[in-house]
Amino acid sequence: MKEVLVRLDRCVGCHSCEIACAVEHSESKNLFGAVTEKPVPRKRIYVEYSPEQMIPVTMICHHCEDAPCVSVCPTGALTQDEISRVVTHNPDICVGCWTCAMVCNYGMIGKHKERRVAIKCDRCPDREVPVCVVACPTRALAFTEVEDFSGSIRADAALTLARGIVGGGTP
Amino acid sequence: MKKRLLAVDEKTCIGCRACSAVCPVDLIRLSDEDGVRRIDFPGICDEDCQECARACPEEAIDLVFGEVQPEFVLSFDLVPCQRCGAPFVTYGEMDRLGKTIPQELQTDAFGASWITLCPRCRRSVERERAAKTLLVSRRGTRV
Amino acid sequence: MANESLVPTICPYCGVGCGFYVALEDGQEPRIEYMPDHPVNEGALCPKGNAALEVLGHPERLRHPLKKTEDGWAEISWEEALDLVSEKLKEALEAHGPHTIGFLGSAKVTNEENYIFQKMARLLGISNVDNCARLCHSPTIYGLERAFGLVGVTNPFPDLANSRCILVIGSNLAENHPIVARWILKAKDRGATVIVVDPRLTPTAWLADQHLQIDPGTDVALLNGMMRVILKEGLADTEFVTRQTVGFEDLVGSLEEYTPEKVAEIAGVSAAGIVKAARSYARSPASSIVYSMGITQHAVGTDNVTACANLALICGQVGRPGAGLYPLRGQNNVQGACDMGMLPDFYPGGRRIDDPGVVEDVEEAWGASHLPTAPGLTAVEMTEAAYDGDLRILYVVGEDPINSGPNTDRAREALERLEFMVVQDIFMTETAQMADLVLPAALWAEKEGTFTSTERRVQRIRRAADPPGDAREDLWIFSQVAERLGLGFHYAGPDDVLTEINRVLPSYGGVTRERLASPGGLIWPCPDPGHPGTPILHTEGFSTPDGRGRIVPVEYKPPAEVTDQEYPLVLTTGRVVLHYNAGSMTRRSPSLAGRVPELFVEINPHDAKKLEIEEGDPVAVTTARGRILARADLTERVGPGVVFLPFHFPDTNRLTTDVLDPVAKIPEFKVAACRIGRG
Amino acid sequence: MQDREGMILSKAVYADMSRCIACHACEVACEKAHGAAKIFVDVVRDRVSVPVSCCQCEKATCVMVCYPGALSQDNGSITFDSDRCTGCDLCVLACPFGAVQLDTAGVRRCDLCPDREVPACVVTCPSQALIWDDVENIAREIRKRAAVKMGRSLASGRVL
Repeated sequence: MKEVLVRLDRCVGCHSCEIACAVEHSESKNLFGAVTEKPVPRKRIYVEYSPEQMIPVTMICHHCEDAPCVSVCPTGALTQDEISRVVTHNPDICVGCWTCAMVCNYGMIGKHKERRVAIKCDRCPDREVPVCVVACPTRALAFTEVEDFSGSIRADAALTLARGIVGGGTP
Repeated sequence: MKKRLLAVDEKTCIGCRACSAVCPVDLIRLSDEDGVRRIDFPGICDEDCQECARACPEEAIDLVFGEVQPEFVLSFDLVPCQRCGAPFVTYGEMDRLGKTIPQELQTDAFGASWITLCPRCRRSVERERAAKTLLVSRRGTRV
Repeated sequence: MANESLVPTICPYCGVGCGFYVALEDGQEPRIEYMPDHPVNEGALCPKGNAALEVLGHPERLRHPLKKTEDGWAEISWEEALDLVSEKLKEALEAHGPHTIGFLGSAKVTNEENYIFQKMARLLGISNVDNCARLCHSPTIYGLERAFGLVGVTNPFPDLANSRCILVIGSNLAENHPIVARWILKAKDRGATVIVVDPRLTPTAWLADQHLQIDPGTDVALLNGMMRVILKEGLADTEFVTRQTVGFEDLVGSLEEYTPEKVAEIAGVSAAGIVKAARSYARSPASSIVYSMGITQHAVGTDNVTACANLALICGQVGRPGAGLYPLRGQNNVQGACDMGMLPDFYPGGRRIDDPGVVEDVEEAWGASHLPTAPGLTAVEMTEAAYDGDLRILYVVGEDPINSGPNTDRAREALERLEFMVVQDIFMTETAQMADLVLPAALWAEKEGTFTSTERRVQRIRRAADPPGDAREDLWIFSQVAERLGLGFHYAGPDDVLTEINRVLPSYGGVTRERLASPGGLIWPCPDPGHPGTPILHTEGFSTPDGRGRIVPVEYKPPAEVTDQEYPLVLTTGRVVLHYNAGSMTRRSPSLAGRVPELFVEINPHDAKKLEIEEGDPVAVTTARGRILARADLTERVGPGVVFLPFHFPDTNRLTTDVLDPVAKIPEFKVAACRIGRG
Repeated sequence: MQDREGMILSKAVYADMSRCIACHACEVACEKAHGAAKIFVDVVRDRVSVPVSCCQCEKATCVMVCYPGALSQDNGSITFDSDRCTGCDLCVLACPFGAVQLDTAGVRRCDLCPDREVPACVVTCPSQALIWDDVENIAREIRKRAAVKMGRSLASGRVL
């Protein structure tokens, strides 16, 4: 199963993913239309900044296995697809108790301010590749199998090591 | 000799606590014992009030003038909690809740219905589910 | 709110010293208002703090002096009661000498009251003075005195947030000092590693990155094992060791056999866990050790404390922000009671009684002569002496030795042999029941004075209510007794006493009433009125004569009582968050007692299955000293082979052993061999 | 209270379970302030403590069933008018979390301590496990903490 995975070392904090996400979830589906829309389109991906290491950190919904947000939802507004593991939210039966937001370790449950219901990543059901991944200019976001992802990290690490040897220094 | 009396429609009464809770002189008494709720209504009511009739969600109570009647009791079987088995709600109340709260809000993503659990079990279930991730991470700390 | 006044005060329960206000409103019950600008608790309070006012005006409060007669308790006048106390003291002094009298002070009354009480004793030549610190932190007194030259928490609680590694050993602070958990969590927010060493899976262990679930009584082995790892891996702070300590070479030799594998076998934890914990502690830029009665209440209590100090010393983890040693004291004024000299071997200011220079100083300060120059009996020894008939009179203030001491059946027998016992308290405790005379005292909210929290923080309490009936402040009672004994105490009130304390105790020199007005008070040493106080100790070397810390090697010794076929389980004791010590206050607070109403015993489900015990069953717990009944609580909080009893209910200490630590004379409350059967 | 965009914030008392130490201080503080506790702390499998209290649901089921109109909701915030309450028990049975209680004094439900700036349970919580804020702010805080943690692992672990 393909996942959205983050290469933190590649993220430059440009916020492209956030904008693309909000536009994708707007009525007009284009940036110029989206900014004037009411309700204001909301993003479901967040670029945070970690002051400790002074780096941007892209926070995405991991669509966890046996997702805690799904299991605490008393009304079944959050459901998880058994095969793809994608967690989706049905705003019509959300009572806004915010229990899901409290159990999410990554803070990925947002609030639709006008409707006062939860809002979260749906992994772009209309697209083959989620829009945040498409929008990322530095390939910090990848839509890939976990194994392939690790492989790409290994390859990069090997390259760095090799450069160190060729350059005569330690990596 | 005509007196003011309570006329209660047994068919519409759901056995909730409203009338007994609002009666200013405690003439209507309610008890839950052995899985049965008993509501004791008085034979006469001389009080100049309409509280019970006004409070009744089903408008099952009327205050009428009539011949003195003996006290009477309405009994309701209580529904047991699906988890702990403790009786906690009358079938009438359950019915009213089921109709008032939209059907789709009554079950979670796995089809379990919180409405059939007693309040204490609802808290326990919610706790267990909320604690899940932390339980896993704390298991790993022991060496 | 109209006509509301807020009286700032300090919580009367544990030693953390949280501040809050007593809100007084016309025609209303006094209630608690939070104090967000207090530096330690930031407004927060644990459940006991929230319920602190429930004992105020409690119907069972003692209201009149009571004398035991053949027909039961008789209410008598203060005049009569005070005359009786002084006559009995005079008689015994003349007929048998001061060594037949014991004074048991209280870690719950103010500094001023403890000061006056011990001064009265010493002026009468009595050196048998002690307080309940004996039963909780006496090993800290002897251990840290030797290691650092000064007894007390080295850093303030808010400084815990600066630690990068916190080793909590033998302390269930989340339940017993919940506010300390606040600061540990703040450290965790900043990336600190938390290691908890405890035989039980306590709420404190929930906060741990690493929980070492050791077998009760194996702390020295574990700490030695950690030190060996640190030395072998070159993680010791050699620069600090050479500059600031003595005794390092002896330690190196003594650790050789404490290999991780051997320690793992002794303590019942993994060798890898020991190595990991040692590395975390030694490598972090600032590490703290937090310990409590799990370390001290052992026959090797002083060794345990010394091992903790050794670990801190070899890693140089003391005397800096975020690096310190926190012995968490259990009672609101236990630090103060010890500072004031309510100990058999120390004069006020932690100065040894057998040092002729000290005695001279005190004699000069008090204008007295012939003060005791030799240590008297400790609390548990006083009970022993009473048993043997050597102690005739006991004056007990705010203590319940029958419930809080070990092996209480024997203690009860001992106290019965006393000629005369006077108990001064707020409730009719089990001990008071046995007294000849009971004096009703005012509690903390009904008087003025100062408490010294475990941080060495001196804070003021203020009067917010009147004592019930004839109950009076302890200070007034002591002064009246002293007056009758011709000691000439003419103190107008607590402020007068504090002025004398400022003069007599060097470290309290600048702790004046005026300076204690703001929340947070002052942290001693504070030698003069211009001194800001000393939140962090040992920044410029230690308080020993040569300024160097003492590293003293200690060897692991198994607990005094080991399991056998008759008593196959290890019994350990401790507290629960909703109760406090012997429970005379919390068992009378409805909102606390309602949540934990009765004695329970924690048993591992694995053991319970073998014993065919089910949740909630009444079971009998038996040790060589007695048999009690408790409700079974099947839980994984205790490991297999270990059972736990809280000591807030009268029965628990009927089971504990009275084997003492040879130095500190603390009983081994934390380990006993027991068996469990159906009740 | 409103946020920058003029949206009404819905503050409620939320719990960070990872900080809760099962001390019951919130229960006792609530009991002292209201006569009976409206927050319930209990331990799950000896390892995690979870406080349960009213979530102030945005579309609350307790309000749906309250026929005399004692409970009402406007823009998310719930108000309770005890004069209208009949004590029928239906709101207790309608709460998915079992956070509403009924006793002799009437319905017991968190009123967020209207006389105080911050609810008593939140002020008193020793371990700062209870939070009084809008969910958006809390989620942001959780994200920030998680980001720092991820940053730490990146800084410590990788050759990249």
